[in-house]
Amino acid sequence: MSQVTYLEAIREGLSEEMERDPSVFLLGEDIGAYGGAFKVTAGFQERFGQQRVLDTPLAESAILGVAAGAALRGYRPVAEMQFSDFITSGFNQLVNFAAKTHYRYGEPVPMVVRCPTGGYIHGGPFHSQSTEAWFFHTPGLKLVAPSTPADAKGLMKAAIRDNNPVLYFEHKFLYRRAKGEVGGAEDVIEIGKSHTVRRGDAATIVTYGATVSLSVEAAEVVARDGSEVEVIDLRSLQPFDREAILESVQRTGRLLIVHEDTLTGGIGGEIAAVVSDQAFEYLDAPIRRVASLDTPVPFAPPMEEYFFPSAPKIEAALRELLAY
Amino acid sequence: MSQVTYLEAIREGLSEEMERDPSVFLLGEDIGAYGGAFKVTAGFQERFGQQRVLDTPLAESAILGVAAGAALRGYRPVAEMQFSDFITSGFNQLVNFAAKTHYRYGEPVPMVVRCPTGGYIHGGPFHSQSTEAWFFHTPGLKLVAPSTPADAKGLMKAAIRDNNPVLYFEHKFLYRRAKGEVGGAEDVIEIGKSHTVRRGDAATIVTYGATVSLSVEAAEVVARDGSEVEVIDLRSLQPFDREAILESVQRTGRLLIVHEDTLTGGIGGEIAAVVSDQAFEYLDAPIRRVASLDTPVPFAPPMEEYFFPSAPKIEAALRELLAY
Amino acid sequence: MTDIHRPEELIQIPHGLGPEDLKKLHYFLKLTQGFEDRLISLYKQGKIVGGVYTSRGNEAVAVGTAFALEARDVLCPMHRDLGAALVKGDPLRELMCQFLARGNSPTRGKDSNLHHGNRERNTLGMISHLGTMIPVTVGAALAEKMSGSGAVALTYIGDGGSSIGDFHEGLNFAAVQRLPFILVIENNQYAFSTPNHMQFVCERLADRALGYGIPGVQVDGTDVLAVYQATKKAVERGRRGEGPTLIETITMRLRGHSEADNFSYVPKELIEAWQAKEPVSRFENALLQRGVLKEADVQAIEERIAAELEDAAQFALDSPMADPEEAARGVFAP
Amino acid sequence: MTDIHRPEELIQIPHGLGPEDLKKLHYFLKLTQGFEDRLISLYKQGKIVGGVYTSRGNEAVAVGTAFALEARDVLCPMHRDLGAALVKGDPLRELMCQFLARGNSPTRGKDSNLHHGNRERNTLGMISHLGTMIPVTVGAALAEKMSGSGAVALTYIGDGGSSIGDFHEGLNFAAVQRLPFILVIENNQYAFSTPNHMQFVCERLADRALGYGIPGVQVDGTDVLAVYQATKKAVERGRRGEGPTLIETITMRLRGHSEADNFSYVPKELIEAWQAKEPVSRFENALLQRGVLKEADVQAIEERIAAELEDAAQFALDSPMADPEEAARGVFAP
Ligand SMILES: Cc1ncc(C[n+]2csc(CCOP(=O)(O)OP(=O)(O)O)c2C)c(N)n1
Ligand SMILES: Cc1ncc(C[n+]2csc(CCOP(=O)(O)OP(=O)(O)O)c2C)c(N)n1
Ligand SMILES: [Mg+2]
Ligand SMILES: [Mg+2]
Repeated sequence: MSQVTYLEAIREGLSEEMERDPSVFLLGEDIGAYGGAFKVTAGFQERFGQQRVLDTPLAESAILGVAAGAALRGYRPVAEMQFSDFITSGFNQLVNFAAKTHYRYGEPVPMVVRCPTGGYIHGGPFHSQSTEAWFFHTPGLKLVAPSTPADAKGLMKAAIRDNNPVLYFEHKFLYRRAKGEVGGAEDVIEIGKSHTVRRGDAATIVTYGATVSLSVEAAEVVARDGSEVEVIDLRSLQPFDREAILESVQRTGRLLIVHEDTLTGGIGGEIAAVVSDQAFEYLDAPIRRVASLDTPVPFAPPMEEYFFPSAPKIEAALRELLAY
Repeated sequence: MSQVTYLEAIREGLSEEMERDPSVFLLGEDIGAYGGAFKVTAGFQERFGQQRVLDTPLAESAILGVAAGAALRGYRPVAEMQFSDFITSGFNQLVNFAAKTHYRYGEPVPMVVRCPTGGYIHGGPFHSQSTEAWFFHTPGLKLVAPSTPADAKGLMKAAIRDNNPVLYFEHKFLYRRAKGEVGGAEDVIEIGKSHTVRRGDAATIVTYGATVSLSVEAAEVVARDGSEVEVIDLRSLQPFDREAILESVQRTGRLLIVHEDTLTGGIGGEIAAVVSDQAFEYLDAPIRRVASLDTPVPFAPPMEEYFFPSAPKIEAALRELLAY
Repeated sequence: MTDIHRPEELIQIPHGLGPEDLKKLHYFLKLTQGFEDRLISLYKQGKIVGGVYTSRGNEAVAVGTAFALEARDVLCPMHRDLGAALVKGDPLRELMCQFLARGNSPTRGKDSNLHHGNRERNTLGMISHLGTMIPVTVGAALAEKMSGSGAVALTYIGDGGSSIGDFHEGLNFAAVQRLPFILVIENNQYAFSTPNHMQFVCERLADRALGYGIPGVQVDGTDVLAVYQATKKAVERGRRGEGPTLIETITMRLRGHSEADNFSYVPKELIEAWQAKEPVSRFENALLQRGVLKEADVQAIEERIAAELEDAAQFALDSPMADPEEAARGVFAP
Repeated sequence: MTDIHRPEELIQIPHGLGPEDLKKLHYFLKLTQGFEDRLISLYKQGKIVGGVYTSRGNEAVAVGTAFALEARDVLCPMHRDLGAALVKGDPLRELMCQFLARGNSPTRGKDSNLHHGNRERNTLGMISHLGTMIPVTVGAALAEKMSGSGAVALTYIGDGGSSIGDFHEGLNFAAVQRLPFILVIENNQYAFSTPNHMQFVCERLADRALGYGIPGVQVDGTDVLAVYQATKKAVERGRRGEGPTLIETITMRLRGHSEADNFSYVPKELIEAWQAKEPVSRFENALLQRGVLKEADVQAIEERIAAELEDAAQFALDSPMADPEEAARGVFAP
């Protein structure tokens, strides 16, 4: 198979599903003729027509509410947020309507919300945010966050085929930097299953998104000194793969959670809580977390670098954990 | 001092601060002539005039944005959400404007958002939600959640006098049920300080809001069998009192976190993570949590009861924890 | 629109509506009223948990709009639109179970009031957050347009709800996409305790249509036939693919916001003035005057409705609540 | 408003503006243009991190509106309103440091572009989320009304931003409270790649004012004096306590959405048609025709501006970035 970028993988996932299922359609700002702010849907309107690649007014609440309404009526909309930051302008539609409808009266709302997420791109406070934790805490929503082209494609298929609202966090930093092979038309990656990208028994790193490669990088540096660290890429955040995390920690006895999102109230807290409850006897050291500072995302590069997790920061935390 | 209800205590806190500081004003839906859906501001408009007790159109984003704008211009607005559930309709104003402005250009946004919160009142999915965790994860916001009349009054004063956006979670179930003495005009309760409502060395319960009394109830039942359980009422959620929690857990070696909010991604996860990191050596048992189910809040009483934490559920978890 | 101060004014019977239609409309108006009488008494007996919001004053809007729809059309009733749910075919037993939060209700007791939807009946289930259902119903209209079903989608918003952002985003989206969407404003003078002059200062909410490039009409919300006609016109426009319509219905909320509200903030004279145009009796009198109905018919209808409601209420009261464990089920679709 | 297809049409000089005022306006228009030329070249040299959004085509709107305000008035410039920030008194060095994210910028490098505010200058700092600043600026107007300062508050929104809920909620709130608030729509035909016909289908965005019961005017956004006059009128209305005004300015975005956008989606003919009305040269020519300025004056002004910008750019380039640790500070006010 040929190497494609993470962005091309998303595009493949979208187009193959649109070919397969006529009920799938896209809506969002500037996604049609322009192909989207990041060109993910470039060429889609020519190929699938204006009706299935709908350019919308600048109105996130309308985009998300319209998607939910169309989903209730049998379609499978994929709504694009131009940046995941802007999802806050339509927040209510997701957390109160889309998330609660099946529970309330048993009808499915199969919709996908594409959220170009994260930083490391000098985007500043309003174009770099990680917005997953708000939705992680909202029962009724599923969340995926691929870190490789293969997962990006396979999870897009899973998200579109799922009968629930799925937030798809595609990382802007990875769009053109992550490259790799991808699966075929029916290679669907099950939502809820993690991927162990590195094996080891000295400690476990649980992470997702852009910090997966940074974690592997740190693990490899540490490996030179003989400690093999396991790195688990969650891929799915809601539901997340408790079994894989617990199995690994029971082997390693040490857990480091790494995420790009800010520390306090982030997903790492929940993972730490689950492990300290269910793998208590196996822990040989405190559970540690590496995450962003509890501040907005600063703009200037030196501050941005100081704000986000980095391989050296992860390495330092790992060494401390291993030395404990 | 005389006994007042939790609701009267909130009213006292508001009126005394309005007397003290002319820059304080209130805005919200039906808060004027009607006195608010829960009558918290009954009589305020007659007393302070229409300008300082502003009835607004039905528009949460406008209410919150207007409050932030007035705060930037030197006022101290107290905005009322008719139910904390409706804060989602103005979510963006809080998390992106109010929360990030001081960090961005150094000007304070002193505003209070009153959030009548929580369940146990047969309110169903849209009038019973606990919405604090979303904001707990948003740097730049402070959160308080009083459980007694004294705290309700003292924290209202602290919230109004604070130079930052403060979300004030007033529990609907406690409005007329919680009674007690309250402090005077200058009894301000520092934001960030917890209150240990029950002393004990067998285990620590960390909780807040409506589950404080349920936790004490459970602790007292357990005490009959000789185990004295410490109960810490956080009162402030952001910042929360790490020192008090760690000091207690270091003594008791056992931690049970109790909150009414749904389990996954709730504030309890963060507390568990902090303790398992910083008090690891002191833990004699896994950290346990009692919280609501990971579902929307069901309406019918039998399901509602099954959904929310209760004294018996807390007692059962405590006994398991003590027996560990 | 008709002058609200001329209640004696006769209701005009539009072409295309035969006596049977008129009797149906009358039946649904009476049924709405009777159902809510029953709800109020159940509420007073403490048999209903949570709040009861009646549609007193809004019956003609709910019934008249829904009556202009076909089965294939999508409808999202809001909290004053029991009559619309009835016209659209929600069975009385189901509705009664829903209000009593029974385990066999459409929401299995997980939600209450009119918060349920049904794919077969082409209804959408509202949430409490006002405005939310406008974009959602616009989405349904988009689906009907894409599928070429020829169906339209209709929902409601109050004078109060008209202030929220989703009103603007939803209407504009529907207008730009020329969707078969109808938004009915139920202007009943108050939003909870908030009078219109504190909610908006434009002359007519219908004028907001101009800002979206769509037709905006104002109609007497106490005249079920006027409401029906205005809606019918909007439906036909939608079916022709000409886009959405905004209909502002003018009426008065004749009871409290909920049964817990004594609405002492509403001037008594105002209530009295509007009582003269109480929509159900107004239509009934018109039909009696025109001889479409006789006193005896009215009595017969009332007896029929009483029996139907008795059956529904008993059925609901005899129905069990859901198992507590049901609370943990159904968050996600399989 | 003036017909955009008659660029030759003469600009009318309103009463109350003397030659000095006209020269000031001309200076600020040229300064805006010069500043952005500088930004573009710094961007091309890779000296600017993040995106650069110029106001090409919007200069007259930014400058003309801000010029109608007094120092006490509150202004919230948006992303096409560099000219407004300049008129309101933001020093060139400060602005240049802000665009270059230096540690001594108003946001200490924590944010960029025009995302800064200043209490002394009565400016509010925008966020990226469009619409958000409308309710916020309405809140500032409420504060001025409460304090009786007599000041007004003004902000902007684009043709695209006009579709978002906060546009509706903010304007309605201001109208109901009769606040001294002015909302200026910068209708420059495109929202990023989205043309107006896919954003709204009403004839004039200014007509939305009717739905709020406030005046709505449309003005040629390429004519700085027309913009000034319309704003002046709205300011006076606000000071008299008569409430808000909606002003729709019609112009054209003459460059890409950002410098990263080649705007190939815009028909070349459209750009050319509007180039004939390019706001800065249009005003300059008018002043030359009327003899308010001579060619020599223009040259002198250009030299002065070049020097000022050179100083500002050098100052900014020589200014250090903030310490990384600064990232951890200032989340909360003391
Ligand atoms: C977004 C939102 N804010 C507040 C509320 C609380 N609330 C419920 S009904 C109501 C008044 C609604 O008035 P209106 O829209 O005129 O409808 P009516 O009840 O008069 O028919 C309010 C404020 C809500 N349901 N949703
Ligand atoms: C709520 C929100 N959604 C999306 C965006 C992304 N975005 C930034 S500028 C822009 C286009 C704005 O167009 P317009 O309002 O017409 O202003 P212009 O740039 O044309 O002056 C978009 C979609 C945003 N900033 N805010
Ligand atoms: Mg109303
Ligand atoms: Mg534009």
